[in-house]
Formats: sequence, C-alpha cells, structure tokens
Amino acid sequence: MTVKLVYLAWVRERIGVAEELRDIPVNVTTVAQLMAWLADQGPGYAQAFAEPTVIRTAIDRAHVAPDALIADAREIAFFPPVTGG
Amino acid sequence: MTVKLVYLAWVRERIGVAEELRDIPVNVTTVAQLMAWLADQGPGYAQAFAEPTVIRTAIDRAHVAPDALIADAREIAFFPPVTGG
Amino acid sequence: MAVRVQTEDFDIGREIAALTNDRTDIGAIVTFTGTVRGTAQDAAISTMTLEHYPGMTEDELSRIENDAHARWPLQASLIIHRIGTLHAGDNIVLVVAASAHRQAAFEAAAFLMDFLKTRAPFWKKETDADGNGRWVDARETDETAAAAWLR
Amino acid sequence: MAVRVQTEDFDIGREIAALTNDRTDIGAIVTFTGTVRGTAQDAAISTMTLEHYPGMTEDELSRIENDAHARWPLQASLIIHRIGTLHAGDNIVLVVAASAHRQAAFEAAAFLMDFLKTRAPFWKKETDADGNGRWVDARETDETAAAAWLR
Repeated sequence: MTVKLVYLAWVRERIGVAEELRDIPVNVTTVAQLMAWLADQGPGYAQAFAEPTVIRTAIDRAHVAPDALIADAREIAFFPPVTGG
Repeated sequence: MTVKLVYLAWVRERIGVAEELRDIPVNVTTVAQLMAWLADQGPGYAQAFAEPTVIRTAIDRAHVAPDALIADAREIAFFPPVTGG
Repeated sequence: MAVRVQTEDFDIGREIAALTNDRTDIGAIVTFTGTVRGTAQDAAISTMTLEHYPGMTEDELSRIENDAHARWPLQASLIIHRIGTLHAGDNIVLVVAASAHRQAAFEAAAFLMDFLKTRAPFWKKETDADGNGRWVDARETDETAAAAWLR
Repeated sequence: MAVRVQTEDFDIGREIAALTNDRTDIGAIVTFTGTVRGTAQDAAISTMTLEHYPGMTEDELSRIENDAHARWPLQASLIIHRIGTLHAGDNIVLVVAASAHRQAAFEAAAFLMDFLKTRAPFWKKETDADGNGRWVDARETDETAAAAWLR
C-alpha cells in the first residue's frame, strides 16, 4: 500500500521531511504498528518516534487513536499534541 | 429624622414622585417598617408598596435587606428587582 | 478597571484596544456584549428604555468589578452600560475581562455579568409598536446564576 | 458559522458587526481573543511562529463549530486563527458565539476554545532574543477542560 505521510512541527524537524509517499508493508495494519515501523527508517525517524505515546495521528485529516486501522488511508499525518489558541 | 427618599422605575411611576424629603416617625426603625408606613401615605404609595417583599431597598446607595436599620441614613431608595444587562 | 454609564454607543474593538494597548502581560480577553432583541414573549419591541439610579450605579458596578479582581488575577476590566432609549439590535452592555489565561477571563466576565444583572440598579421598559410600555420582569435564573458564585 | 485561518490580523469590532448586522434575534455575544504574551516561563519571547496542518485545520475547526451549534442555540459563530510569525501583544485567535441568551453564548465560546486548544492542528514555536527556538508544550489543564464537556 502506498500512502502519503505528513509530518508536522517537531516531528517534521526531527525527520527532516515535511511529507513523503511510502510503501507500507502489508503486515503493518495499525497506526501504532506504522509508528514502530517508521522508527526503524533512519536516525531522524528513530528520534521522532522515540516516544510514540506522545505522537498524535490523523488519517485523511481526522484524528485517530493508535489502534486505528490504516487500510484505505490516503494521507496519514503525525504530529505533537496541538498547542494552538 | 428627615430623610431623602428616592423612587425608581415602576415604584416611581406608581407614587408619581422621583424623590422627596420626608420626616420619618421615631417608631419607624427598619426598612420594612418604613415601607409599611409609606404604604399609608396615599393611593400611589399604597399601590407601590402593595407587595413589599418585591421591593428592593438601598441605603446611601448600597443594597440593604428589609430588616436593615434606617438610623443615620441620608438617602433611602426603593425600586423593583433590577433588570439591566 | 473602569465603569461607564452612558447614552452613546460603544465600539468594542476600540475599547479592547484601549485596554490592551502596549501591554504584553495579557494572554486572554473575554468580552460580553448584550443587545436589544427585537421580540419579547413573541411580541415585537419598538423601543427599550433604560433607567438607572445615578450615583448608586457607578458605586455598585465598581464594587462588582472589585469583587472580580479579588477572585481572579485580572490585568484589566471594563464595564460599559448604556441608558436612555434604545432600539432592536442596539448595544446595551459591554463587559471585558483580560487575564494571562483564558479560564480566569471567561469566569470573570461571566461573574461580572451575573452580578451586574442582579445588583446594578438598571431597569428596562419595553415599548411596543402601539406605544404600550411594560417594565421588564427580573428573571429567577439570573438570581440563581449569581447565587451559584457565592456557594 | 465560519472558520478562517489567516496570516493577517483581525478587527474584533468589525467581525462582530459583520456577524450581527441587521439581526435582531441576538441578545448576547461573547468573544474570546487570545494574544501573544511577552514572557513564557519567566523568559522573554521575541517571536512566536504558528504552524498548522492545511486542509485538516479548517475541517477540524468546522467540526468543533458544528458540535457547539448542536449543543447550544447559537445564532452565529466565528473562529479566526492566525498563522505565521507573531510578536508579543499580537492577536492569535478570535472566537465569537452569539445567542439569544448569555449563558449559551458564554458556554459555547468556552467550549469552542477548549476544543480548539486540544483538537485543532496548530503548533506554536517560541523564539527568544538569542534566536533559540522552543516548541510550546501542550498543557494538561487544556485536556482536562475539554474532557469536562464530554462527561
């Protein structure tokens, strides 16, 4: 499955990429599994996903929980807890 | 004791007077007693003070309860529950 | 801290600017604006006339404002209340509370309104299209809201 | 109902006027304005940069606004959030809730802010006078405030 991945705020800074298209292995089915898999993709990824419980995720621009399934996702975004307002 | 009495909103309309100086009998010592005494001063007063529990009172421009003493008051105001804002 | 009783309208943007200008310690500003609705109990209102008790009004509004400052860390506050004859859609009252954080600003603004509604000596008289005047009744819910702060 | 994400400043008085103009069914308007404070954790802030997630931001703000309209009888509402580089004293966010009565307007404005703070994808980075940047941490109290509405 090819998915557009979006990284924001310090997640983006650590990875050094704002967005990318990635082929996700078929055995990666949840958000939590995807974060674990991404943490192995290089030093920046390892640093960004070092504490996965801190990272928030949106699938197709809506918030999801770590156990959400990524099947059918077109765009998955990872970001720190929001701090607007 | 001579006191300035102030009437506001429909209390004023019923009495027909906005303010007046009155000599208060010495046996009238509380706000509640003053309202009862005023109710006897004419038809407008009787109408204004027909339901004394509805009327609010201020002594020298601060809210007081019906059992407040009127001694030392310079100005006593009677008015309906407030409806500003 | 300021209270004003006036016949003229107010400009909310200008009032906020005057309160916050050149200050960098404010993080949250809450305003409440009360306006004249066009209907009351399903009947059209032509005009609303606001009467007050000059002298006491300013004292009472200042007491309410002082109470708010004693309860919350406020950087600034403002109460403006109009008097005289108003029409549907017109501004009646403006309350502003400014603090470092939003909870204090929200709570203080609500507190100011709850006590303004139940303590400040203003009275509203509505007049319908036929010229019939009616003094607005006080609302039980306003007393309940104010009493809740004293629990 | 409207949400806007913009780099430009906003004029609170003009925004309220645009929402309420020619309407006589509104009796209560509550606004919340968030501004950049000059210090954070006792250190002076030189600039604050606001980043967001374009596309999701507008969707999320609209969801929050819809939720507020489902909970309270609101005649109008507005959310404006600025992005880009801001300085101490600058406006960040404006929320407006208009209703017939004040309790609905107060509660809806606080609700909009509580969920904007915890759901809308914005991130703040503070830069001090030496050019050192620091991402602002999320506050536990914001999560608590939002969760209280869901009880």
